[in-house]
Amino acid sequence: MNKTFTIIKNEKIARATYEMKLLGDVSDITRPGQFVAIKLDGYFLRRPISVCDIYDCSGDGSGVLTLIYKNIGGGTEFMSTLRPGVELDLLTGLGNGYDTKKSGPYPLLIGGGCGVSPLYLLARRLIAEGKHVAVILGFGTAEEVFYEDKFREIGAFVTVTTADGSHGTRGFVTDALPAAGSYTYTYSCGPEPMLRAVYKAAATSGEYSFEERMACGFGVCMGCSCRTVTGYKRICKDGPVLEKEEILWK
Amino acid sequence: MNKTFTIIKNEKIARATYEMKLLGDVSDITRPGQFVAIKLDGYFLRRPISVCDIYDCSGDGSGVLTLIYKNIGGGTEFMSTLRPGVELDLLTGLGNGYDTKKSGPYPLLIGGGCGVSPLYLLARRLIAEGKHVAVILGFGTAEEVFYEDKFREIGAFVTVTTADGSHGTRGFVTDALPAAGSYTYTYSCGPEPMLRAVYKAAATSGEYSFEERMACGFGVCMGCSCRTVTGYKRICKDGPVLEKEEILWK
Amino acid sequence: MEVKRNDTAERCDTSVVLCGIMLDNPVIAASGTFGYGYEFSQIYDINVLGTFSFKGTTLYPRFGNEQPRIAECPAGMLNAVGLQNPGVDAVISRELPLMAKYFHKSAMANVCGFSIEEYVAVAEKLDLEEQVGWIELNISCPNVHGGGAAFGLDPKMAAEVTSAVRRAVKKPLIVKLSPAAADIAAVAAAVEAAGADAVSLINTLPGMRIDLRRRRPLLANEKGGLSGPAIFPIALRMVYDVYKTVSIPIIGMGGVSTAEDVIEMMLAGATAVQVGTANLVNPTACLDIINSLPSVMTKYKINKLSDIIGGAHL
Amino acid sequence: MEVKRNDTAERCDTSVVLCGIMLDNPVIAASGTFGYGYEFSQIYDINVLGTFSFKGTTLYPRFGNEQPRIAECPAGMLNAVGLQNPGVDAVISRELPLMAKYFHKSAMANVCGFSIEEYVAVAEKLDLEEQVGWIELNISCPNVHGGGAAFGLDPKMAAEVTSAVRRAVKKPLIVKLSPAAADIAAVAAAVEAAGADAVSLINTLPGMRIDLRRRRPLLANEKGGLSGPAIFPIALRMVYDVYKTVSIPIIGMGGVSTAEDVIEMMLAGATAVQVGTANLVNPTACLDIINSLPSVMTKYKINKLSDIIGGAHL
Ligand SMILES: Cc1cc2nc3c(=O)[nH]c(=O)nc-3n(C[C@H](O)[C@H](O)[C@H](O)COP(=O)(O)OP(=O)(O)OC[C@H]3O[C@@H](n4cnc5c(N)ncnc54)[C@H](O)[C@@H]3O)c2cc1C
Ligand SMILES: Cc1cc2nc3c(=O)[nH]c(=O)nc-3n(C[C@H](O)[C@H](O)[C@H](O)COP(=O)(O)OP(=O)(O)OC[C@H]3O[C@@H](n4cnc5c(N)ncnc54)[C@H](O)[C@@H]3O)c2cc1C
Ligand SMILES: Cc1cc2nc3c(=O)[nH]c(=O)nc-3n(C[C@H](O)[C@H](O)[C@H](O)COP(=O)(O)O)c2cc1C
Ligand SMILES: Cc1cc2nc3c(=O)[nH]c(=O)nc-3n(C[C@H](O)[C@H](O)[C@H](O)COP(=O)(O)O)c2cc1C
Ligand code: FES
Ligand code: FES
Repeated sequence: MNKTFTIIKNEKIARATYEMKLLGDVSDITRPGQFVAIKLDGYFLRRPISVCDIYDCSGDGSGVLTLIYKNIGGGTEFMSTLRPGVELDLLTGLGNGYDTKKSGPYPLLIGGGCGVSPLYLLARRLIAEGKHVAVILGFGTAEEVFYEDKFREIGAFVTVTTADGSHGTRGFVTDALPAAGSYTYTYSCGPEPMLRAVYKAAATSGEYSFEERMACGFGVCMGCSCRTVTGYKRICKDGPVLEKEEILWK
Repeated sequence: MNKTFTIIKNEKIARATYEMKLLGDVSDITRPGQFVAIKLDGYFLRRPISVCDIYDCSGDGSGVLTLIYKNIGGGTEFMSTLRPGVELDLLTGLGNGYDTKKSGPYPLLIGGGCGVSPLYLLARRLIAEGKHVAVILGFGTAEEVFYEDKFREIGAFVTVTTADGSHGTRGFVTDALPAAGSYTYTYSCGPEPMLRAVYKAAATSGEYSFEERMACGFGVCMGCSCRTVTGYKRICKDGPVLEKEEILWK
Repeated sequence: MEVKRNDTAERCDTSVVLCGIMLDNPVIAASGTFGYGYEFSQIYDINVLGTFSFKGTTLYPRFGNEQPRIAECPAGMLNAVGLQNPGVDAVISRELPLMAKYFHKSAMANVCGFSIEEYVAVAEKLDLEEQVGWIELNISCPNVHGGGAAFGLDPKMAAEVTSAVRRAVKKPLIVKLSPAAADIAAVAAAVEAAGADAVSLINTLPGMRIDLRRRRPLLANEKGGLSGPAIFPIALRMVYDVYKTVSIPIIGMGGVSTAEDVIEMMLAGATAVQVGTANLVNPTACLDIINSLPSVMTKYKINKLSDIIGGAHL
Repeated sequence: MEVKRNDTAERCDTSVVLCGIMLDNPVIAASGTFGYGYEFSQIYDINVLGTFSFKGTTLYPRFGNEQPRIAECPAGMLNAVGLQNPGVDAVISRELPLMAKYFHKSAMANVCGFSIEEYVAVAEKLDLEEQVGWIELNISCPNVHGGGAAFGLDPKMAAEVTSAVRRAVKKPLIVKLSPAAADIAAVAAAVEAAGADAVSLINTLPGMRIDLRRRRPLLANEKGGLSGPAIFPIALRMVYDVYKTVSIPIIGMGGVSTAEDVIEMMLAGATAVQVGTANLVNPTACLDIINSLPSVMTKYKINKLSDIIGGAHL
């Protein structure tokens, strides 16, 4: 799982938001919702970032990995300065990821901020499986919106919300729920307050992706453990995706 | 003195020995025998390296700085991997340097290993002042020899010694002293055992360049202080060059 | 004799003997950073290790502290995991049988407790397990009956828990010392006198970070334990001091990340070395260290690693 | 009141008051890393500093330890300079008049000694100097009359030297604590009771490196003091603990290198902050920190820096 990737693209796509494409061995990435952990020069701990998309270039596992990250601190700021050609050391294929089998025919995907990122590969996979995918993408303001068109291109039914109403529906993702039509399952990723709101508002069962500060990222240090209905779970290994029924809010 | 330089060349010129050329503001470097202190990513303390040569490109201080360094540990090994275009943060113009005014008409320059490096700019300056310069360059074996021809090209009278006799005179630099003819002053740089031997064997007064482990490199931490006949001296600020008469061997 | 030693010495002998058990090499994965070895065994064959110390075990299951438990630091990290573990019975019934499938050497059982009775109870149970080669007593835990100060801070309390466990177990007993002690060498001497077969050091150093946005301690537990390369010079100094004080073997740890660090620790006085945090940021850290030991030994002209133990002392 | 404060508050007020003296900002260059300011004054105008603490002064001139005195560490360094200084009389006759030419604020006099008498003698002399604003008592020095242990390790010894100096000087007395104490907060409380006007912490942590080639301790003095970012989480934790214990101001230090670090230290409880090792690797470290304070304050919504002192405590 310890792999060297080469940056092929690293560009700003929205306010403080960057899309990075890397070339390397993506064979360990088996499910949407998994993440990678990036070693950055000068930073001790690896940075966990969700897989936004993978594109398999050959039969041998080598492919393009797409990440979307928000510049929120030293490490992500440093990432945003890296140029194509730079090599990065990644742990790949981390976490359980979403289970597309549970979706039913009409899955609803709800993402907020960078939490939109892992929903892209999830939507692609669900659509490939013949599901009718609706997505609600929530942002603070118009300048933060990304991937709206990309979700449309693959055939998802897209609603965008912004808190200030500068683009799409004004309000939070849950404000777009009534207009989302009926759905068979909910997949969600985003900041914890959003997850809580979705948890309350969503009509169906579903899967929710969580974040915790991590040391190892592969399940050995217990740094990321959270309580759930079914006992403790390591967010990095048994998560980041939890089923709605097992969530125990802090 | 805190300056950004860009590497324009970094190549192996002898066994474990590299020549690095950098472009930047060399205006603080006023004397041969001074040194720079290089910040390297991942290494906490700066690495002190002697100025081998400077070439002023314009009237505004910008020029080419030549360094020669031996790969002896993590920092120098990392340096040897850096490619042209990489920027380095240097403190420049550190140390007192050699005083060419004291040389008399026939200075003798004696260097061992990397200690040969600062003698190059010294020789150039002395020759420019009309002095007749003889140099003795000591190495372990033929594969370690560097700059022999470069000293000849500028008009120095060159003797090379190797400990194993694989090139030039067999033995140590002091074994070449008898054949060096008469000289008016001695300038020396090299490992401490060599400096001691030269100190004993040299017929004249002279200047000797020392090394100590340094923290600041500019005289504020007292990390590099040594006892001398005239009181303590900070090797980084009051040195690295000491006059023969003030040296107190440990 | 001299000649005979040179004749029979293998080139690069990395083996060391720890309390009567031979280790192929001195590299031991540290408790709390290696789980029960399972995740690592999917990355490399963990039988290359000297051995490993599994996660600290308490009498009852513990969830540990609330989130966040991890904070980044320059050249290191803080953890406030709070000894999360399933409790000794689940370790014995579930983890050890699983471990036996992929690790075929004796493992080290890291034992924690909040009273002398708890230490004894946990150690007694683990002492009977075949996979357990050594008992490693983590005396950095607070003594709830002794005012809440950690056992490891005070030579007397450290000696008490050591001799109680000593009486209860047959296997070699290693006592793991806390660097927060005023005089770690005094604690080492006390546990040696109380019957410890070896000491391991250091556990993490108490540290803290503050979240500038929330203006509150970053960790839910406020403070955490500092580990990683940042503490290496402190750990090395303590190993050096303890070596001058005790004659039982020392297991050195604290920031060890390279084969050079292993050699530096051994020169300071360590018979074996534990590697903790390095495993977290580089999953193959132990493997990489073990693989590079021979070439680094050659570089520093070491034929037999056990020859250099304490070599930096005059 | 609230309204009035908001009205008059300047945007980004960096000033703090330290024992009755107002500092333009809380950034103080630390003793031993700034000489007498001379070298730095050739790089930038050092009057931008809150102030600086000059090199530790003893009664008689000291050469200090043999070479080598410096060793590199991950995110830090060891020094074993050994208090090299020209002695108090030369400091007064030579260094202070020179200093007055380029530094126009009150400076902090770092005072060292190997007996209570020496501390008193040095402090008494420096107390009379106009350029000296504060006396900073470095109690990490070994007490040669008290068995060689450092004064700062023991609350009683620390209190003794503090009250002796307190009686001898008029200027504000800052006692600089050693992190090697078993309980630094207890030492802080003891020196507060003995009359200290402030405490500064932390001094360096005892550490060591071994030279793999020579197989000997790298430093001539065997051990040295660890400083730099590596010790920041430890220093921060100690400042936090001491803030809970004393009510005199705290000067926080240990690895501070950025404006963010300054704010973190202040949230932990520091009224001002010292910057040491950062000056050595980046000669403009203090200047850079001071220049970036306003923008970092804005980022974290701080108008008046002194408002956040101890802000991380509930
Ligand atoms: C499973 C998972 C997937 C993620 N996917 C994405 C993604 O696709 N895009 C994206 O922009 N962000 C994602 N994050 C959050 C991302 O990891 C943090 O924003 C990033 O680590 C911040 O690093 P920094 O150095 O910029 O910030 P700093 O605050 O300086 O980081 C300091 C430390 O805190 C940790 N940290 C800070 N914020 C978080 C956080 N929210 N979650 C976990 N650790 C944190 C850092 O990793 C580091 O160890 C994900 C987090 C997790 C756990
Ligand atoms: C004034 C001066 C001029 C120098 N000029 C040259 C030169 O022109 N070419 C050259 O090859 N070398 C020169 N050196 C030596 C050079 O500084 C060291 O070889 C280099 O710092 C080693 O770094 P490292 O990380 O490779 O080795 P490591 O041993 O890993 O370094 C560890 C620490 O020790 C210090 N250190 C190790 N060896 C020395 C040494 N001999 N002197 C001072 N500090 C040391 C390093 O700077 C670092 O802080 C000079 C040293 C001084 C003091
Ligand atoms: C996440 C984490 C969990 C730890 N858990 C334990 C533990 O359960 N028992 C124990 O004795 N030490 C524990 N430690 C301490 C390590 O075993 C080791 O003593 C310390 O981290 C110093 O070594 P290092 O710098 O190589 O990590 C833990 C350390 C970390 C980082
Ligand atoms: C080279 C050096 C010399 C020092 N000399 C002194 C001194 O004379 N007196 C003193 O109280 N502290 C001295 N210190 C300690 C520093 O003032 C400071 O307490 C310590 O280094 C931690 O801060 P830092 O990590 O910012 O350097 C010295 C530190 C260094 C690195
Ligand atoms: S981060 Fe280590 S177990 Fe999850
Ligand atoms: S290295 Fe700091 S005074 Fe010379």
